[in-house]
Amino acid sequence: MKRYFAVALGILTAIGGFVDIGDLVTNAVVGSRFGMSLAWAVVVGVVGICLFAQMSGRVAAISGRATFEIIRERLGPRAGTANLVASLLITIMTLTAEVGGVALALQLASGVQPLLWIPVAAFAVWLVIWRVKFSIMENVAGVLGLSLVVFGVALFLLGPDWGELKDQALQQTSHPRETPLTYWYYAIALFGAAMTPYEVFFFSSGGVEERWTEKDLVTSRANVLVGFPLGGLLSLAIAGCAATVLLPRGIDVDALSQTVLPVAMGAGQLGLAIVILGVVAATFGAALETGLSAGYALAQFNGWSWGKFRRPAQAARFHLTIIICLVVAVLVLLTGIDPILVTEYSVVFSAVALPLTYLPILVVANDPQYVGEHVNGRLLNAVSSVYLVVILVAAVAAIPLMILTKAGA
Amino acid sequence: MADLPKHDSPGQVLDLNLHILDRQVLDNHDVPIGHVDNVEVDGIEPGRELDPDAPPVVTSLVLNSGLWPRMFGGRPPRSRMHLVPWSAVSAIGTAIELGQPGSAFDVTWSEHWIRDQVIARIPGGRHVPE
Amino acid sequence: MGLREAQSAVGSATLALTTSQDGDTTASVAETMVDEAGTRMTAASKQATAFKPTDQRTAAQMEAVTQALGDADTAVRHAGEALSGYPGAPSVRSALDELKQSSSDLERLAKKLEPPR
Amino acid sequence: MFLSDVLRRPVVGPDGPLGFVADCRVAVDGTPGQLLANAQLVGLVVAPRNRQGFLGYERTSVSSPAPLAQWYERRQRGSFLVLWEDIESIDDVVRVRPGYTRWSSAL
Repeated sequence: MKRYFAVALGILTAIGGFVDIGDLVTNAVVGSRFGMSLAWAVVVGVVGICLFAQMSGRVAAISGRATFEIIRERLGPRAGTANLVASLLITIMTLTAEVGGVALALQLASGVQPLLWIPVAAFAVWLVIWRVKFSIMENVAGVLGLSLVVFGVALFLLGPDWGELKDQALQQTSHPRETPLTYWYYAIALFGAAMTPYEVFFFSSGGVEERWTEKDLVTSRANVLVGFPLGGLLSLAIAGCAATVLLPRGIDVDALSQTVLPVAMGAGQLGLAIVILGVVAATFGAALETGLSAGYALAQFNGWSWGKFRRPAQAARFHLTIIICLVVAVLVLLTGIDPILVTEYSVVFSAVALPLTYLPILVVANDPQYVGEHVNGRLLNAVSSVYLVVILVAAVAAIPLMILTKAGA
Repeated sequence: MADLPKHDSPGQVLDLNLHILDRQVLDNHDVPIGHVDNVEVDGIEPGRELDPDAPPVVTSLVLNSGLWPRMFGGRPPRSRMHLVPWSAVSAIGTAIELGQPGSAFDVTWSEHWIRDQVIARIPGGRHVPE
Repeated sequence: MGLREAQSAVGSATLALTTSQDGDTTASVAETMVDEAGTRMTAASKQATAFKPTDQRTAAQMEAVTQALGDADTAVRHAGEALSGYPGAPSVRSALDELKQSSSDLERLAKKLEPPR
Repeated sequence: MFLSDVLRRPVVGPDGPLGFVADCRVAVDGTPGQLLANAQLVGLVVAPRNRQGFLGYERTSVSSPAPLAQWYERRQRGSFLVLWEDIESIDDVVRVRPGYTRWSSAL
């Protein structure tokens, strides 16, 4: 019984934890500009993150080695350092976006300027990382984040033309107002939003934090293989709401308020309240995850003591890293930069940095010294090899497309 | 090249670059204390003819000696390296395990300094998260 | 030239205004949304004024665009005032009418300027 | 002497260059130490080209995923192990004694 409960809880937190500011913004932007015609990119991204998280979770459970220890060991100092710098920059960028997202969501709830919320949000993030136990932190944020399901409810209540949405998804025609280049640019953005590197750092380090062993493999696999696709469905619901309400009115999403308004139209006052709660929980949860991930990455790369299962004094450099990253995020946001803009860039850069993280994990998941008998099967290896190509192509194409489309303008 | 004869050595056979460099080092309580950046070997004198009957042995592992020399060559003077004697190593697997607490090695000085100067001074820094 | 941004901002303000009367939470979101639309409008106008026409025809077009953007800017500002509801502010209904007018102006202009695909 | 002083040094045999030092092979089997036996040098792994980074595909039995494994196998083809007794001197270059034996570099 307890076991089923653990599996169910794990799946729920995986769903709630899947959506972060990157998914919220990118899916709404794409829905408002391209309808459902990029739904396939979400599917490709979700399958990718399932593969990636599943492999790194397995490696962490059996060898006890988290992702960045493996990156250092397999890539060596040069490529490893390049990866560390890129991953840290993107993770701090994502952290900035998430903290900004919390502030924007609190603004929607209170009407108070986001600039005033930023230090409050960042302090709260630090306090939770400093004082709250890992499992409680993860479960509370995940379960509250689950209230984003109201996007799905709202979509039903809006009563869209389902045939039309289906046609958009299947025909993949870009909207007449858009060019093919922006279409592909946003395909990569959606891919990056679903396959953010920090999710993998967090997932594998979380496995070490919660002391997974071989016995937990089934649970972790269920979390990933059920939770993430359902989280992906949530992403599609966000895009669907935008496609139904905003696309016909010619409104391009460039703010969080436009993302949640369709919920107010479909599910009313109560729906709006729930969705704002969901956005706060999802962005706050993701801010915790990105803050920790920055610490995990640097500590694991340098071989420092890390983890929330230790007292802060026993992982001093790890906690100092997190504090510095949060301060950087606050300083960046206080310049008045639009967090939505930071988000849009962070998801694309995520796609750029993926290959160097994906490759060592794929290799180690095949190494019996690390995973014993649980090496990748044939089918998994075939799919992962195809994904290696997909990830490489996306990474190479991202920056040129960003320049050519002026970042999707 | 697959038909070259295979050399069998007794005991655990390791390639230093492959199995030791850049591996995580854990103390006797499984606390990470660093990564291996170099390995010290005795019994080789540059330019001198080597003695076939006296193979060199590994004397110490060098921890966190900085990434710069790893990336661009060269190495810091021995006095600036954090050495862990081979005799302290208790097992080699996906990580290198030591038989003593991390505080016995000078590589952990920055951890201790940041702990004493910063982290332990913030309220709650010495408590287990709840 | 900022037309698309303006259309999006006017649409956004219209939507916010029509849903604002549902309740307190919606009103707060709507206010934020109109605020943001105002910021976008300012950016769009700036973009248009930075554009230097090279011949007479584009100069004439630019004048029309600047005019339409200015109207849209006013319409969005009025929407914000209507929402805040202080004395002397335009009514929500008249603000909506103004937005609707501006939206159709922008659309007509966009159609005229857009090269046929 | 440090490992970094040996790695990637050119290796010269009696008839000319052989390649570069790719790795040092040790066996944990000498005189018993405190916790683990001493690690004694067995020999040097010599590779024809001076390249870094094989993601661990070199010399291990890992052969999947196939496309990656084949790519790396091709890149490091031709490497071999020279035993300690066949090494004459180690300096800026590593000299190998005449009549040395090439052993398989496989682990």
